Amino acid sequence: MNLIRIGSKQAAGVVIGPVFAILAALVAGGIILLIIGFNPLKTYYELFSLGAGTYLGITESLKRMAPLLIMSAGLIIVFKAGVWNIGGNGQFLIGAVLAAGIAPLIMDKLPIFFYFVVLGLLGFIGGASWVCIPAILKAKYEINEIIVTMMMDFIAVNFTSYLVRYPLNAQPGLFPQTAVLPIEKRLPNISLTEVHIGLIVGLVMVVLVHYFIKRTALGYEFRFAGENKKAAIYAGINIKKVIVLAMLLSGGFAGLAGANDVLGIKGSFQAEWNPQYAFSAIPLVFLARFNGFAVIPLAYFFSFLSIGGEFMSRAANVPVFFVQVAEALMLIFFGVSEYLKKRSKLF
Amino acid sequence: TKAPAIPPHPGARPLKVAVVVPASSTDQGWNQMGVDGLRELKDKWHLTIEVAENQGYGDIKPVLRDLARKGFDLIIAHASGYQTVTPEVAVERDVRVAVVENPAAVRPGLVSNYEGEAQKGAYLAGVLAAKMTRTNVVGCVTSAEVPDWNRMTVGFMEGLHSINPKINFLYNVIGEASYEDAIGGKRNTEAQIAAGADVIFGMGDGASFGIMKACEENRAKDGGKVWFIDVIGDKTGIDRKQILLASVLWNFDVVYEMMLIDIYSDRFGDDYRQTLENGGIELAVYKEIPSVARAAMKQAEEGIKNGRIKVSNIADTREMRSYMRRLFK
Amino acid sequence: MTAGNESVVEMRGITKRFGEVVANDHIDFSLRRGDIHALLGENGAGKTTLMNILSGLYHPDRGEIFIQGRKAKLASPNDALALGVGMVYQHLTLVPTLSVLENILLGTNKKYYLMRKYAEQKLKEISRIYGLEVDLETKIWQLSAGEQERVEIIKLFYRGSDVLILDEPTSFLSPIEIKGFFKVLKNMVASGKSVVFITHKIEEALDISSRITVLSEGEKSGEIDLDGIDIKKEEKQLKNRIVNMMFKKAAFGEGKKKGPEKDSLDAVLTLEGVTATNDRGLETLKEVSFTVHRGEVFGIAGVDGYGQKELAEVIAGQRKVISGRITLNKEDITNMPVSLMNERGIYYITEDRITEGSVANFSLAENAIFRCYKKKPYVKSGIFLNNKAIRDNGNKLIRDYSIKAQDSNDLVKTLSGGNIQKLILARELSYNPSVLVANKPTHGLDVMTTRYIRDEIRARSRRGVSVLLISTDLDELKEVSDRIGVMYKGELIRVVPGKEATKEEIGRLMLGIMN
Amino acid sequence: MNSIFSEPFFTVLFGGTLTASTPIILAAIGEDFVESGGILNLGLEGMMLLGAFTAFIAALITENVYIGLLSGMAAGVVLGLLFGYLVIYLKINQIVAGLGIGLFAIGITSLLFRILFGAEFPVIPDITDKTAIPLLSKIPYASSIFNQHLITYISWILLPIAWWVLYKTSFGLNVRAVGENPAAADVHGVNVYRTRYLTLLFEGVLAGLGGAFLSICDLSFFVFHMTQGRGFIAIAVVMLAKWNPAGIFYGAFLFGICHSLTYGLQILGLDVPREFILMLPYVAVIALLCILARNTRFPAAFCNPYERE
Ligand SMILES: Nc1ncnc2c1ncn2[C@@H]1O[C@H](COP(=O)(O)OP(=O)(O)OP(=O)(O)O)[C@@H](O)[C@H]1O
Ligand SMILES: Nc1ncnc2c1ncn2[C@@H]1O[C@H](COP(=O)(O)OP(=O)(O)OP(=O)(O)O)[C@@H](O)[C@H]1O
Ligand SMILES: [Mg+2]
Ligand SMILES: [Mg+2]
Repeated sequence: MNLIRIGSKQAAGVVIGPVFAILAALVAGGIILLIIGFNPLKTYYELFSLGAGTYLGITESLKRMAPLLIMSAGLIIVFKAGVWNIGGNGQFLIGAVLAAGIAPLIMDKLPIFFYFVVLGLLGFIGGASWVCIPAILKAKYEINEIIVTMMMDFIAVNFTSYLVRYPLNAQPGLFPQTAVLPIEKRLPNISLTEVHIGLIVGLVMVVLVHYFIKRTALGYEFRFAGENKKAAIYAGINIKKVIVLAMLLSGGFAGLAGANDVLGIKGSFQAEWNPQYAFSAIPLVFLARFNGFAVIPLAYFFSFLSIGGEFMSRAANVPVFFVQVAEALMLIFFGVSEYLKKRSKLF
Repeated sequence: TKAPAIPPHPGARPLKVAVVVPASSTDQGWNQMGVDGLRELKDKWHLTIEVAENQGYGDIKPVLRDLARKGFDLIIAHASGYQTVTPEVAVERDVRVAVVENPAAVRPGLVSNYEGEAQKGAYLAGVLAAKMTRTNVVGCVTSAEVPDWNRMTVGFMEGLHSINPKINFLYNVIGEASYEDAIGGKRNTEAQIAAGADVIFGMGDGASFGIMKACEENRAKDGGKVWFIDVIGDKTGIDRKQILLASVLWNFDVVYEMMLIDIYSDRFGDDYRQTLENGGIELAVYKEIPSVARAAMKQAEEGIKNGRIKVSNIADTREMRSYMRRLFK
Repeated sequence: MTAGNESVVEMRGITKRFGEVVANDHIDFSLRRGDIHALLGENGAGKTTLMNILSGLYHPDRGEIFIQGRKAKLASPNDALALGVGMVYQHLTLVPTLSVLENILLGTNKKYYLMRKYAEQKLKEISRIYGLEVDLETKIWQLSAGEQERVEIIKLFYRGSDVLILDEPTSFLSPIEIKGFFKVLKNMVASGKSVVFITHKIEEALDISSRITVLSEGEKSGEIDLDGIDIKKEEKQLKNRIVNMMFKKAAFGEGKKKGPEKDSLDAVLTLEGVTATNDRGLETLKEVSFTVHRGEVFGIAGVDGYGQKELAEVIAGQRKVISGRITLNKEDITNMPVSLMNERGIYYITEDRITEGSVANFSLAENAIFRCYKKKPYVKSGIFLNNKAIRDNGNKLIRDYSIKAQDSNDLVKTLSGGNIQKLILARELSYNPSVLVANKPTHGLDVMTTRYIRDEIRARSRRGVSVLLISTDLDELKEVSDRIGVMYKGELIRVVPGKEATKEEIGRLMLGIMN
Repeated sequence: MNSIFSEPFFTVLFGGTLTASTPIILAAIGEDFVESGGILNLGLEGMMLLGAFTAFIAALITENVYIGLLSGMAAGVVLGLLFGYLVIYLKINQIVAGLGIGLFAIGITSLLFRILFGAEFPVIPDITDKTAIPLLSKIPYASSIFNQHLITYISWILLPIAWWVLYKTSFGLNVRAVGENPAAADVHGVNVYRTRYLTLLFEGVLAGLGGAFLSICDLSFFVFHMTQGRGFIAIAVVMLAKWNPAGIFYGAFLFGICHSLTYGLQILGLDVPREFILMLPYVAVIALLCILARNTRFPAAFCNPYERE
């Protein structure tokens, strides 16, 4: 109980600032809209009413949160340990393709619960396996993990493309993809909602990781190594172990997010599918200052923007590109609010 | 050859139709043609139209559900990548949808399929290319290996082969999903031209502009022009070097209109074809060509129409690749 | 002494707060031309803060600064440098990846391109005049702390500042070097420069300065003008006066009870022909052999950079041994990882408190569980940290060692240099080592804490702890050690009994003079 | 098929490699300075893209390549200074700001392009030409090396200059010091903020030029997000080069040559799934890192904003 209070108190501190950020970004976006000849009020009305004021908007945003939360959980670990895994997109794809490729083979053989657990684990293993090379190169030879994970991303795109075009191609002639899982072999919805249980997995993961980092001896090791490697060595911490473990965990979480999307959303792995959640999750984790609780509302907001923004662009007839501009402005003003918070202790 | 007038249907309200496309609706290619096809029908059918563009190949279910929520009578999911997800939403929300190239998904009243016999148009393009090449090297540059593109590649190869089995056929893929990679398109095309190609068959939305640019900038080995054969759209407006030889046009209004008619007559849920016969597919030739070429094309077109010439319909990459190896050793 | 009356620096009413801590409280400070002005005070008294303000690094909350009689607005160190005020900071400010020459050129090169030739020439001159040698092409990270200190000082000479501020410059220098360094300082003031000299060694202050200012708890507690005072005669009085000024408020935690006298001469730690390389890959430790017995303090003397650090590191498991053998109670512990060394009771106090000894962004409490976070009571059921126990432990160390901090949640980066050093000592001693390797444990500590630590080391040794004590302070070595080994260029050239050896004899040995 | 193994084919592969590596070299030189100064600019891609867009608009209006190039550089500078303001003055997390700037550039260029041109597809009349260097461009196999756009030659000349500036001048020393230990640089009188702003300004010029090269030299039109990840490749190249401008050429060239191989091998009819061919550049970089870049140290202050107190 006490733990939760502390976590949520910190989270509140981190979340109040964004109110400013949202307003500022809306104003800046509004100016752009005016310049290019659109009515900002109408645009924003549509954004909020459709994105947050309709059942559909809320439901879809909640679903979109799941991969962001799961991926963020891994990123909190790896960034805290001072390692830069920016190849989450590739690890996501590998986890997804592994789950999607194996699911049809086992779906009739396992009880549904174990089927999901096995596929989740496979996703995790897939993502983790994709990070093995960068992790070993980093731990053994201090080879820069930023480039290696980035390169592994490109390789993952091509590798998964190969898999679904050749060995895993379920129906030659259709768009290259793995076998489409029947609806009943996908993640069930949380009762009374249309949101699949991936959301709960995401929430649990990010909270667990929060306490893992803050409250466990291993978490202390990770933070220690991330803050000051030399001191960690001095204190007898096995840095290589920390690097490899942190990277494997983060890759695993990215892969789990992939399995989640296959089982919860897509039902299969398609060529050319690359949602690049890592590019949202990375700034999100920084904005949340690695606080698992703060990640949750931020992830919701990001999801709301991408879902509501798309709905809005059609309703208000604003080119959909404006959504990207708005997302960028949000990111930037979230950053600015961090600055103001430090400066004025306003929040 | 356009479709019949609106069937009389008193009291029927104007329909609401939406189209969902993966990239920008102004790409002068697949996406734009898919949207333009609907726009062409707007006035005639008093349609209410909505365009959802730039949807990528991610999760399009939220958009489909939003359109269903808004009460659209028909949602056209205009990308082969949407062909299995969209029917799921059709069932879930009880909304009419149309998908591309997935005839198995057809469900009366709910899901229609449409596809172009583009391989036949591409066959004619292949015949034209074989007749126009001076170097006997013909190139094909594509931005991805997806069913549409694969079909056209196969048709094009067969067309080439029918005229000259000894022709050198070059085939390049720009990259994974590099529909918009204009520079990649340019580089690949330049390399093909350097390898001797003087006719380039280019498939690739935004990337086509790069392919076209390479044809404009470079001379063939004999010092003459490099011809560019485009697909889906019509780029004559930007053809300032006069290298755009022809285009395999896809007129989607043809199939869209069939769907509208069927909605009115409660027969929606069918497999619709764009064919040479109904004008859904045509090879538009923009330049003066020698009469031998014209004759060969005419002969091929007739042959296709009367069934004497069979054009293979191959959508799968692996199959297409092995066929390519067999055809041009 | 050529102390004039004209003051080159006047600081009036300087006040500086960090959150709730008042680091400087209405301090007046003046420096006369040609003076060496010593600044003394206990750890955390506010010396560094005051001088950081003078060097333009910090901005005072209140107060005025006059330089050469003119009111100065110091927005950055650059402004102060432009007015002729240069500083060597307590925690050295060199760029580790750059060479010595590049570090010297940094900020001093006036042309667009780097004037290497010119600088080399000028530096040769400086080395000749002041007797400070250093290889210009070596990278900073390859140098020992003492050598780095030298680079900073050379740089200050190179720049030619009129006012030099030196924040504890002697803590890494050996007595011989200090002597030379003082000669240099005297030369400088003779040529009209002025120096502020921060130190914890009252003897040094009396030896060289013409004025002394003492700070305590952020306030100025006194100023002594030494002009016209016969220091030899009044040394004892002066010392007492200064100590009283320094600690007018502070009180140090009670020293530990002395244990029984040592009983036996069992060999505990033995090195046989140990050879190791430094970070540059050079063999800086050559065939070193010795034995430390139970309850013995084995001192190591030597000019900084002659292998003492590597020696400490190989024993502590921080550095690999190339050849040779290290045994602990007859067990071979050569190249054992740090954690296993710790299990066997070997603990190590590093000389590098900032980058190795502490984590700046961790709280004091988190810094205090470096090697024991996996042990009870800091961890519950082997997994979860016990925050209460961790905090309590931090607070206990704060109390026992009089660490100047609000509480154990304070981040270490807000502590003064000496207080960080105290924290590291407190932490390593709290593990109850059976073998303690201490590299310059008292550097940067005020006199009272230094006293306490030396007593503590003696006390522990009486209770059977074996200590390897590395220091550049010969008084410390003589006072605490049972035997003193002298290192010269990586070799242990002589071992002398601690009590009998004279400082002169050790000093000669440190220069490699064997007879 | 033998006719393919001809001199022109390899020449074009080679020439194409050089052309393709030009914008990467330019952006990488800029990023080299920025990273040496302790900042990671993930918005590099956005700078290039905005440069490409602005240069395109300016060139379309004026039909003058130089005005186009200058406008591209100016746009890069504006975005560079904006990024600088965010990360240097406001001290916003650099990853967040960089991704934000990149996303902003993608969004705003697409948005404006759509608003300005709708479904039109404007093309600039030919305003650039390749410049063949006399004599050199006549050498067989090398002809295409010396028949490039002027900007390509400039990018080559910039490499040694960048090396010289970084290692032999006060500014370069300041940059390296600021990236390694800004506190030390500060107390020695180096203006940390100004130095970092300057690196970003410099990067803005080069990245903007690189982007402009894409839209008005290599092509003559603008397509949505036409940089296609080249900014990220440039960042990888800088790390591969271990922040030494001399290494940038090799890194960019390696990428270029591997990309050329991806299409060269396809034309030569290499019979493996093309996915494996397309992986080549990335696999090559990892392999090279294993050989060349062990124990790479980042500038110690990498990604850390500098604050004095
Ligand atoms: N950046 C900072 N933030 C918060 N508190 C600080 C900061 N710097 C110094 N302090 C506090 O100000 C006080 C004075 O510190 P200062 O470094 O001036 O002491 P000092 O006299 O130099 O001590 P020492 O002899 O240990 O070096 C200390 O209590 C210290 O904790
Ligand atoms: N500031 C630096 N600049 C350049 N290279 C460095 C720097 N610091 C360390 N290195 C390189 O990294 C290597 C590892 O450095 P580190 O100080 O962690 O290990 P070490 O001192 O050799 O070993 P130990 O952990 O036993 O002290 C060094 O040997 C050196 O080659
Ligand atoms: Mg101090
Ligand atoms: Mg070391």
